[in-house]
Amino acid sequence: MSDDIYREIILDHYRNPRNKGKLPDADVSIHDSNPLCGDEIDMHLKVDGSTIKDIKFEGRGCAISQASASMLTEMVLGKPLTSVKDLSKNDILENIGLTSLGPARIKCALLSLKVLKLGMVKYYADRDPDSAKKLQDDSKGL
Amino acid sequence: MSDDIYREIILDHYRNPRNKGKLPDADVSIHDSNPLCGDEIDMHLKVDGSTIKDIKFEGRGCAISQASASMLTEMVLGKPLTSVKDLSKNDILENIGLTSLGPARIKCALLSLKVLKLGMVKYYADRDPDSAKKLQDDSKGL
Amino acid sequence: MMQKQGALDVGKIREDFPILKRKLDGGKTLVYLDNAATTQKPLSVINAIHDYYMNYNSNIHRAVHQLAEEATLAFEKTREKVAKFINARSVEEIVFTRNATEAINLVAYSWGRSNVGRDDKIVISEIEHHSNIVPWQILAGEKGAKLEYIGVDDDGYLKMKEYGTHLDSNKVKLVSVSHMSNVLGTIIPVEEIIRMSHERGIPVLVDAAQSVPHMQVDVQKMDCDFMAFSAHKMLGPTGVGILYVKKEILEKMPPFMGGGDMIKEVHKYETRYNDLPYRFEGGTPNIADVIGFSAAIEYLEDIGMDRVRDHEIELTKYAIDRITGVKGVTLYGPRNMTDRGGVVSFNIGDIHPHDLATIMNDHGVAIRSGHHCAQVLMERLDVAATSRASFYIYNTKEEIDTFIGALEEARRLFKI
Amino acid sequence: MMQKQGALDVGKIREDFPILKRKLDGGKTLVYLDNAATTQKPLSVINAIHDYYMNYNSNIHRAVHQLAEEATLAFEKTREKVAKFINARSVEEIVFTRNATEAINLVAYSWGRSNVGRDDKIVISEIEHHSNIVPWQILAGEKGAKLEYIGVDDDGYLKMKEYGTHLDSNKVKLVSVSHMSNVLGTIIPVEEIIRMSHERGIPVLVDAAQSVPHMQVDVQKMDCDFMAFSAHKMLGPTGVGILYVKKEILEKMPPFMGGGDMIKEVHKYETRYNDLPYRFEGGTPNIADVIGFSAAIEYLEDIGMDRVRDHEIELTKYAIDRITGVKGVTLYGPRNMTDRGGVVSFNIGDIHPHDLATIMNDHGVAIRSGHHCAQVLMERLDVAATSRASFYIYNTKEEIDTFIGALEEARRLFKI
Ligand SMILES: Cc1ncc(COP(=O)(O)O)c(C=O)c1O
Ligand SMILES: Cc1ncc(COP(=O)(O)O)c(C=O)c1O
Repeated sequence: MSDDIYREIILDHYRNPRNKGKLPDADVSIHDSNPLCGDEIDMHLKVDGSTIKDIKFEGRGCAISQASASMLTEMVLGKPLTSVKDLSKNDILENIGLTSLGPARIKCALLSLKVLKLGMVKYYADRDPDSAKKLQDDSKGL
Repeated sequence: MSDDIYREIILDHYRNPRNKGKLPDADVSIHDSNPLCGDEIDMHLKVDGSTIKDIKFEGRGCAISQASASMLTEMVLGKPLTSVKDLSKNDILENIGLTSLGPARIKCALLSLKVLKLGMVKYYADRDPDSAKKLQDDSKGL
Repeated sequence: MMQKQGALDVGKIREDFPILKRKLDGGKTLVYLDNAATTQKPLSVINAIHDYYMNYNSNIHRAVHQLAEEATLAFEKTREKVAKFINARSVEEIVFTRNATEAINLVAYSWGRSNVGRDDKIVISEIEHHSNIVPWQILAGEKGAKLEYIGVDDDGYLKMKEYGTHLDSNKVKLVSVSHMSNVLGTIIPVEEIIRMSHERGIPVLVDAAQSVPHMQVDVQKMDCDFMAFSAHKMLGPTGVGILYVKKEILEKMPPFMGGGDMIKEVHKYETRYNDLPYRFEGGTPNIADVIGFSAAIEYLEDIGMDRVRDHEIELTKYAIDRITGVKGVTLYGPRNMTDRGGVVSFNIGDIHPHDLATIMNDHGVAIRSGHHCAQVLMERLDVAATSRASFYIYNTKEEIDTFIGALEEARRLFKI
Repeated sequence: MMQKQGALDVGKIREDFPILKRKLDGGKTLVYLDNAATTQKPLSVINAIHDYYMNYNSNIHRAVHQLAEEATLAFEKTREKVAKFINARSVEEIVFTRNATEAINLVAYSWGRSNVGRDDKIVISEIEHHSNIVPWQILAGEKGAKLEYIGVDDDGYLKMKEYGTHLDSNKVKLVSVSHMSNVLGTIIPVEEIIRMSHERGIPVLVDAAQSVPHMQVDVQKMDCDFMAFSAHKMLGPTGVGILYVKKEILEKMPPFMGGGDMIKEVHKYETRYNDLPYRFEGGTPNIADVIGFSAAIEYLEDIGMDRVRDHEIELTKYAIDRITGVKGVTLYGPRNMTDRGGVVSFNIGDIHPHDLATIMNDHGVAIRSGHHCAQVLMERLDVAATSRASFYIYNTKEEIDTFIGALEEARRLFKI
C-alpha cells in the first residue's frame, strides 16, 4: 500500500536525488523511456579500467523511477562495470525496499537498471563486441 | 420451405430460360452481380420509342435468380420502358410466387430487377439526363 | 432522438453496471473515473455479445443458412443505428473499423495517399491525440508534405486566428481536429472550423472519439467530411471503431484493406470492388462486438444524449469546485462549463501523476495518469504528465468525494 | 504441447457448445458444418469475455490502477499463449490485428511498400483466398510490380514444378501461399516451398487461416517468415487476427497504423516508435476478445492438436465415402486423407450451391455455398460456385448422415 511505498527515504531520494546531472566527459551515455508512462532516464558513466569511476543520471518521472535511479547510482559507484550484469530485479527492489509493486509500477522501479545495463552493453560493444553480445541477452525482460 | 420454393415452374424457368441470350443491336446493356453469392445478370434492351421492343438476359447463378430473370423478361417485354420504374419488390416476388424468402435469398430474386432498373436509368442517362436522375433514386434498396 | 426530461436516475443506471460493485484488492469498492480511456459496459451490451455466441454465431454476408442470416441482419442493424445516431444520410457512409485510430489511418492511407502530394499541408492542432498526429506524420513523411499545428492558448482554447492564417495557404489539403480534447476537456468549435475550411474547399476530419460518447453529434449539421470514433468509449465493446465519410468522398476513395467481403469480383490480375461501405471492410468483421454495440447505442438513446451531457456538466462543475479547494493543485483546461466536457486534468505539488494514481488506487479510485497519448500537448503545457479524472453516466458526486479524499491523503503522504 | 491419446470424447465436447442444441425455425436442430467460415465458441471463451466485462474491463498498458493492471496482464498472457501455441521464439513476434486479412494487409503495406518495386514479382497460387490475392494486387498496382500464380493441377495439388520455374527469376521478392485451401482442403507442402524459396533468399508468407485451427503448426520448424491467421476460426472470438513475423524482419518494418500505444515519444514533427510488437498495434486493441482467445487456445491445447487433426480426418473420410455414393455429385480436392483437411467441396447435378444451401437449411444443416472468397480458384475449376461442408471438433458422423439425407432430398426436389 502507498504508506509502504512512499516512505521517507523514497521521497528524500526523489526530492534530493544523488548523482543527478550531466557528466561531460562520460565514456558512455544512454537514454531510454518507459513508453507506458513516459518516465525517462539518461545514464552517464565514466569508466576507469573496468571500474565505474563516476556515474550521473538525468531523468524525469515518478518518485519510484527517480528514487530508484538515484539509489542505483549510489549502489554501483566504484564497483566493476561488469558487476552490473549480475544485478537482478530483486536486488533493485530490495535495495529500494519495494518488493510488492504491481506490474505497471515495477517497470518504473526497474527503468534505471535497464538503462544502466544497456549502457554497459554499449560500452563493451564499442570496445569488445563479442563480450557485449553475451552481456546483451542478460538485460532482457526488464 | 424448400418445397414451396423449388416448384415446377421455377425449375422450368431455371432449366429452360425464356429470352436468354445476346441481343446484338441492343440500345442498352447492363451488368451487375450479387457480391454475396456471385450471381450474375446481364440485361440487354431494344427500345422502340419508349417501348421495350426486345429484351434478352444472360446470367449465371441459382435457380431463384435465373428463374426470376427469365420471368421478369416475359413480364416487361412489350411494356413501356418507364413502367420498369413502378415495378416493386413485391411485384417480382409475387410474380415468381416466392413471398417468404429470407433476406439472403431475396437478393437473388431481385437481382434481375435491379439490373433492369439500372438499364432503364442508363438508357435515359444517355438521352435525357434530368429524368434519369429522378429515376435513379427509385432503384435504391434492391 | 427524443428529448428526455429531468436528471438521470444514476442509482438505477448503476444497477446495469455490475462492475461498479467490484471490491478491489485493498477491500475498497471501485470508483471508476477513467472513462475517457474506456467506459464500462451495461448488462445489455454484455448480454448481447453473450446471446450472439450462445445462439447465432456465424460468419456473415456470404451464406444462406439461418445463423448467417440472423447474424447478418443484426450486424447491419447496428450500421443503421449508428447512421441514425450521428444523423448520417445513409448506411453507406458508415464503415466499421477496429477503433478510432484505424478509422483515421484508413483516411490517411486511402484518401490521403491519393489527395496529398509534395509540399501540400495538413493542418492539425496541438491538442490532438497521437491517433490524429502520427498517421499524418507518416503520410507527410512519405509524400513530402508538411504538418502544421493550430496552437492552444493558456486557457486551453484553440487559437482560431492562427487557424485562419494557416488556411490562407492554398497548399492545405486537409484539416483534422479533435472535437473534444481528451486532456483539457476543451470542446473545439468544429462547426466554425469546418465553415472556414469549406469556404476554401478544404475537407475536414473530426476526431470525435471524445465527443460522440458524451453529447449529441449531428454530422449533417456539423457538415464534417470525415468523422472517427470508438465504440468502447461509449458503453460498447472493444474492437469496434466507426468511420463516417460523406458518400461523395467515400465513393472516390480507393480501397484500404484488400480481402474477403470488400470485393465484387476477383480475377487473377484485377478486381472489381464492392459497393459502399463494404469496399472498406476487408475480411471477417468483428461481428459479435458490432452487434453488441447496438445495445450500447440503444442504452444511450434511451437516456438521451442531452441528459448525458447535462449530467457530466453537473459532475464536472462539482469536481472542479472541490479540487480547486485542495492545496497545491494546478488545473488544466477551460473553466467555462459550456466549453468543456467531463474530463478534469490536473497536477498537485511535485507528486508525479503515476504516484498519485497508485495512491488513488489504494482508495479504489481509478484515474489515468501520464501523457494521455497527447505528448504534443504535454510539451505545450510544459509538463511530463498529468492526472486525469473523467466521468460518465454512472458516476456520482459521492464518488468525486472519495476521489478528493484520496487526493488529500496523497498530499499528506507527500507532505505538500 | 502434450501428446494426448485416443479419440475425442465428442459428446463431452458438445456440452461445451450450447449453440449446438439450437432449434432452427423449421424445428430442426442445428447441424453446423460451416466451420471453415467461422467456428462456434466453447463456454470457456464466452465466459472469459463475460468475466472481463463484468469484473475488470479497462484500457490497458497506460494506466496504473488495478483494473488496468489486470486487463494488461490478461491481454499479454494471450500473446504468450499464442507464441507458445505456434512455437514462436518470442512474444515480440506476435502482433494482434483484426483478422487474418488485416494481418496480410499489414505485411503488404509495411513490408511490401518498402521491399517491392517496379517489375518485381510476388508469387502466390491459384488456391488463394481473396485475402491473399487482393492486397498483393493493390501493392503490385501501386508499385508497378507483377503477380504470378502457381497453378493447381486437376487433383487439387499445387504444381510444384511451375513453382520452381517462378523462382528462377531473380525478381521475385515474396512468396505468399495458403497452408491449406479453404475450398479444396489441400494441405500445401509449405515446408518445401519455404526451403526452395529460402535457397534463393526469398521470404515466404503463410496464410495459415485454415491450418493453425486444425493441426499442429510450428513456425520455427516450418521456418516461414510471416504467418497470418484468425482467432474466430479456432474457437476464439471475432475481431482478433494474429500476425507472426520473424523478429529480425519485424524489427526493420516501418509502422502501419499510427496512433496511441505504438509510440514511444511523439513530437510535433517526428515520432520515436515503440518496441516490438507494440509498434504495430496502434490504438486501443480489441482487449476483451484477445483475452477471450486465451481460453480458446487453452481449449485446443487441452484436447491436443494431433487429436483434433485425427478427428477431422475420420469425419472427412466418412463424409467423402458417403457423398461419393450420392448420384450426380462432383467432388473437388485431393482424395488422399493425409494431404487434406476437413473441408469437403462439391456440386450436385445442376443444383446451384445457393439452392442447395437453402434446402440444407430446411434440415437444420448449415453449409456454405458460393465462391468461398476464392474466385480465382473457381475460374480454374470452371465453376461459379461450390457447396462446402467443413468440420471441427464437435461434429459427428450422425451429423454427416443428416447432411447426406438433406442432399438426397435436394436430388428429389430437383429431380436429378
Ligand atoms: C481524442 C481521441 N482520439 C482518438 C483516440 C483513439 O481511440 P482508440 O484508441 O479507440 O483508437 C482517443 C482515445 O484514446 C481519443 O481520446
Ligand atoms: C485461407 C484463408 N485465408 C484467409 C481468410 C481470411 O480470414 P478473415 O476473414 O478472418 O480475415 C480465410 C477465411 O475466410 C481463409 O479461409
